[in-house]
Amino acid sequence: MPEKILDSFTVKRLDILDEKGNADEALMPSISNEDIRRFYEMMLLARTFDQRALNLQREGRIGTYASIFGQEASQIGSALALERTDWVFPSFRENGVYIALGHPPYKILQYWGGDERGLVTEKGLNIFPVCIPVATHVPHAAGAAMAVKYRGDEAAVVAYFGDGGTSEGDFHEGLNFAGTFRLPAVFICQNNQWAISVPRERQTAAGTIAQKAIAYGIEGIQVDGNDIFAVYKATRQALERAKKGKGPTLIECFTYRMSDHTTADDASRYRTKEEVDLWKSRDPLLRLKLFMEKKDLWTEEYQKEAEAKARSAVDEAEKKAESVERPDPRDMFNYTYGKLTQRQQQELKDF
Amino acid sequence: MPEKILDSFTVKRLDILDEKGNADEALMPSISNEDIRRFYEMMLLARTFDQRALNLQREGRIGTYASIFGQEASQIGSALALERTDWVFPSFRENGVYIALGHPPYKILQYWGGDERGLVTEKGLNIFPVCIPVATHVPHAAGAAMAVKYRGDEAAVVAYFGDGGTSEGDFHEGLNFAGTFRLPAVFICQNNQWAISVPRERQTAAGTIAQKAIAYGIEGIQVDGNDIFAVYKATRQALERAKKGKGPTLIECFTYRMSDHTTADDASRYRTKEEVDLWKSRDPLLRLKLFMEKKDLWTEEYQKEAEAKARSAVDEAEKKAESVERPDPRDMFNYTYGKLTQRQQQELKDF
Amino acid sequence: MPKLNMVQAINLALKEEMQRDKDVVVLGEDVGRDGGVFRITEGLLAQFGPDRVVDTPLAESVIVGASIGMAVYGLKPVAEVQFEGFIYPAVDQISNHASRIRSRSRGRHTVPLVIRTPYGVGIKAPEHHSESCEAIFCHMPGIKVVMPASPYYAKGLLISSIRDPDPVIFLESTRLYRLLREEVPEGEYTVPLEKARVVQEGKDVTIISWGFMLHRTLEAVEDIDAEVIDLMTLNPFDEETVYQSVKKTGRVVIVNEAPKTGSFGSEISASIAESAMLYLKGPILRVASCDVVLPLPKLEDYYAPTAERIKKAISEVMKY
Amino acid sequence: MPKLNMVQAINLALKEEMQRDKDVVVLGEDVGRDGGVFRITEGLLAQFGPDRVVDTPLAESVIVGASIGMAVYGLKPVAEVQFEGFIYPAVDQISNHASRIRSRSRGRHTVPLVIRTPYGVGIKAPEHHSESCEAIFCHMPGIKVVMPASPYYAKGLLISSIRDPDPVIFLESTRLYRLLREEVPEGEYTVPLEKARVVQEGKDVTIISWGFMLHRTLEAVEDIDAEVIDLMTLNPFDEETVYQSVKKTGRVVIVNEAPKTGSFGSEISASIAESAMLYLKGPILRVASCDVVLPLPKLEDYYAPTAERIKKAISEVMKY
Ligand SMILES: Cc1ncc(C[n+]2csc(CCOP(=O)(O)OP(=O)(O)O)c2C)c(N)n1
Ligand SMILES: Cc1ncc(C[n+]2csc(CCOP(=O)(O)OP(=O)(O)O)c2C)c(N)n1
Ligand SMILES: [Mg+2]
Ligand SMILES: [Mg+2]
Repeated sequence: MPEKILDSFTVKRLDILDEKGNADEALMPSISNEDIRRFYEMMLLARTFDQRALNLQREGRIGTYASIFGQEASQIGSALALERTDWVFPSFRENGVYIALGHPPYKILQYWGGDERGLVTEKGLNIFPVCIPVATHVPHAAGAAMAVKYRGDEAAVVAYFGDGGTSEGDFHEGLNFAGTFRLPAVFICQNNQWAISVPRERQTAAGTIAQKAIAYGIEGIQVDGNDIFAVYKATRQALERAKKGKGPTLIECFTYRMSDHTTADDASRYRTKEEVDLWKSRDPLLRLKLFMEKKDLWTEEYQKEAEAKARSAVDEAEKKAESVERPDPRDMFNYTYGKLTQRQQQELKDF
Repeated sequence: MPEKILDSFTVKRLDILDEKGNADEALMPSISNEDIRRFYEMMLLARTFDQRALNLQREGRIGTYASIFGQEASQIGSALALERTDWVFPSFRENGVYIALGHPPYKILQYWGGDERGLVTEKGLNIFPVCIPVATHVPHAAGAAMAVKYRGDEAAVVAYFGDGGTSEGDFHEGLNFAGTFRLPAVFICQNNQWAISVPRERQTAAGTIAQKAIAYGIEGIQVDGNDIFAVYKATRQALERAKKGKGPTLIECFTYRMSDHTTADDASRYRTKEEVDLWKSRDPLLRLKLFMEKKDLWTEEYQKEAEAKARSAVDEAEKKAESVERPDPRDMFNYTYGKLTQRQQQELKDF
Repeated sequence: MPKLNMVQAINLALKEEMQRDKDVVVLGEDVGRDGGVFRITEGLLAQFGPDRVVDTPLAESVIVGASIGMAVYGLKPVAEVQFEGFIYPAVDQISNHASRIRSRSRGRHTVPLVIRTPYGVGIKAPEHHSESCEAIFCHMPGIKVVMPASPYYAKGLLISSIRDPDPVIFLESTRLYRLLREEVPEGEYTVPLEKARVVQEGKDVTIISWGFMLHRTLEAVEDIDAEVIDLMTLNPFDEETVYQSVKKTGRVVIVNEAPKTGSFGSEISASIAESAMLYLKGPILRVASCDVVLPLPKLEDYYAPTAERIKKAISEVMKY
Repeated sequence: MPKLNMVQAINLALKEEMQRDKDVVVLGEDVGRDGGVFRITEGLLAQFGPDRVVDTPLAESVIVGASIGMAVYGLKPVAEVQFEGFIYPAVDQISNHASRIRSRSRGRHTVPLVIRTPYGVGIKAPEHHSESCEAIFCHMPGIKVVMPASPYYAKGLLISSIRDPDPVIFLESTRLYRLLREEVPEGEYTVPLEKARVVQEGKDVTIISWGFMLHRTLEAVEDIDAEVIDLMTLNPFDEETVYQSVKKTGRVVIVNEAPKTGSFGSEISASIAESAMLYLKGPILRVASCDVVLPLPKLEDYYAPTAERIKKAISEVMKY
């Protein structure tokens, strides 16, 4: 190769907790035992919620639903790394993030039941409404990060999206914008290996999603997305960098979508049982449980208690979601603009 | 750095002919003396045409015009590497490419004079119409390359765009598509350091445009864009790779826009004379002239003859462009659809 | 003759056209292995292989943009956009390119492209899955817009669209996909573009509609001597058929699923007000969705025209 | 009072609003150092610095998308899209997000955003530099569309747009930028959105127009007792003012620069045909651009409405 080398790059990967529950102590972030239990219980809650939501959909009590089964570590590990001042821009698959940040689970059911009010977060909880058009919220996150910087606020902005989302123009424009202005943003790609029926390798010829950071002159890293410690650590580091003015980071959480794409999908049409089984052994909850067991943080009894707690939270969410009064049809008029237009007044009159 | 390294990449740069006219013989592509003269004469023709077009604009005889001054090596070097079966997708600044490929210069004037017919290439010359919306033709090139592959044709597809164009979503989507399907496409970015008033460094935090190839898992290279040999060689290699099924290449031609952005622009508002002067010394024609002089391919007399030839070709183009009869207003109806609609028939009646 | 639903009819049209002409290729998100999220392309991958039934990366602008490149090169791509709510990223390619290349190249290049996409309310899908934004594309000279209302017409219109030398946006109501079955001949037949059809003759009022709303209209007119027109091709639309009917009945109701302001119903109304005004007995009424942000499923039923609302408009115009 | 052209009036509005409210920031391609390709933002960078006058990368979707994020965070961004022909990549952000966030969050989040962009024919610019596609945005509930016709109104409407809590598309005719000067007060004044103005009263015919076409209209009505309405805000438009005038004159001509089919003129016509039909003496005529692909400058003059074509339409309706 006779040409000059202008620059060189590497793509890094972070693994801390392996499938057998062994953690690399050198890499382990400092997390109290209490927090480790919190991580575990939150993943359990997310999974319990998710299974319930799938059931409710099957019974026709909510609409189409996108499961997070298998992605709990990616969602909970990253969400629990955030601070209250940070802003979050989710895609449609961040139910675990919502739960971890304290959005009441009944509202999540309300949203998937077809009611906008489920998206309304309490004041001080800055989660942008669910984004269904893939990757279109990445520019919003870049813009919010620009506002954070402009105001000089102590905050960072986090956007979540999938491997498929990285093919969209908005992913590119958003990351390039954030890179150009060194914005305090963290872009978390949950590479769950599939975009509906399209496998990761058919989404892009790049070997990793993380290397796409190179195109924007920003930090990029791949982490084991089923390893909650790795996800947590990478997110903390990225948030720190963001808040110190060191610019954005792209984190690829290498994980797997254990469920169908949504309840409207049938994944058996396009992927093998062997593949799914392989990933079952990499389960994020299982490996944290094994780790905790070794550390004497886990007992059968503890498990039962934790499950009961999760179940009762989800029971309550379900009950509450179903008891919410139906939305007022006039709300669709009331919230289109700040005030009703001449025409809307007429339409309401004829309503 | 405790994390594992998953992969590593380099960004290469190709320089062959330096500013003093010295060529690196080890890197020099095999080009006959005749061809070297052809390269030079074509650049001279392109520059002569360009200066004339600027004059015609000043005199109000054509409309807004985008100059190629300074980018002749990038345009001529790459265009002359193409074969007749290849397809070309230009942006709005590829007048040199058009000329090198044999599109009659009068038609280029006709187009910039506001007449669609200037875009009509002869059968067998496959240049897609000028693309003004930045980077939107990159997907077209990807699609044409997919058609080439589907048909099994012996051809490649080349798209030209600027450094600014790499920020657009369509650049990203097009390159990712081409990479995913390993399409026979070559993407030539003329990084002329400016997108109107925005300097390259404010367009992206990436150190080079070439490294953006890494995001798509495709080949990328930076070449000295004022070095016609380097441009030619890199384009040949990329075309070969494309035709051998080895997938697309992104070539960054590192060059400079010596003129204003277009005749509607005043570059002195946003850049320094020093910068322009620095690039003057890197002139692509000058260095080829010096090279040819050393090889006894250039004399004062030769220069005069070449200039005279170029001038007369441009004179002829100007005359022809001005003698073309005005377009028929009905053409705007005739070419909107394959046949007139009911409404258009009515509108034509009232015309 | 087999009775097919719209999914099957469209699938059949694609299959037959692909058999007939190897330049016809299908591309889009999940159209291959998965057979499309509505199974419209089911079986095509197995029959025609991955070079002709292409699962693309998730990127609508390049799906349409690449299709333009393919079409100019000589193929006849049929691109699928997964839902009409996701076509907006491709609006630039449609408006600035697909529509203009014939004109900009004075016929040297053409874009024989079909973009299929499901639209509309009725299946209580998540947000952005129920759009009906056809009006936007009807305002782009160079683009044709086709909206079939039943399996038979869907097949015939799709075949015509594929064979048309210009770009066609082909909009399929998700609600209609499996709502009704109809006799659909196997083998080649076409339904011409740019022609409306009189679904039922009548003399009291002309009702113009298309797609799913045609069925709401038909529900609404059971007791009325209404002339019902299925527009089928919206742009360019069949002015003659519309005006003839209006001249006969003197009363007009237009029903469309889009929010009223700026909808294509407004164009039809304005065209009538311009060209057949003197035959009108009363106002031209539009029944459309409310001028509000498309609600989530819980309020969906309040948003779009119902048979009741159509009936109300009819009784209103019948006063004149 | 200083006489300003529209460039200066808009510049002044931006300057004053930025002085008044530090949440107002300007972003777009070449808006900083270069002061915008039409010099609309001239001097702002020097006065307010690069954090408030932001030269962005060349990418319209993120210009609008990032502005949405900024607006939701609490700023009041004024984004510039360099020409309306380049707004299409941002249509997705406008339609799927800017317009819907208030509704989707039930008022928890709002998008106080202005998108300014130059539109229209008249300066013989290259391709894609002469669009007039306002109709597309008028079909997006949640979006407001404003099109000023003179310097005074441009300033007052822009200030109102910046202060409006909802997203506004603010369309500036390139032809008008330097065509006329008008007295424009310094300091704060607003022209309310959603209100049309009667530019000249008359009793024979109502002519409704906006932007540059208002001036062609005014040329055309010199010898006629016409009531001329400048719509100013297209969506939501001032139905009351329009219907009142129609009820008075009984005759209507609508003039707009977009190609006729699906243009916003069609909406106005349809609204009148629905709500004021009984007052009409004859057809509602639309004078619009031809339904063709926007031609290059050599044919531009044949494309858009001229005073002659407007006059012809007026004499046509005056027959009734
Ligand atoms: C712009 C757009 N195009 C298409 C869709 C339909 N769609 C919904 S999710 C999805 C796949 C997303 O894949 P990925 O980004 O990997 O996220 P995942 O679903 O795996 O979490 C598709 C195609 C959409 N929602 N938005
Ligand atoms: C989508 C789009 N946005 C904006 C413009 C206006 N514009 C024309 S050229 C240009 C800069 C292009 O810069 P670059 O891509 O570097 O190409 P160069 O002009 O330097 O050749 C801009 C902003 C456009 N033509 N298209
Ligand atoms: Mg995925
Ligand atoms: Mg440039």
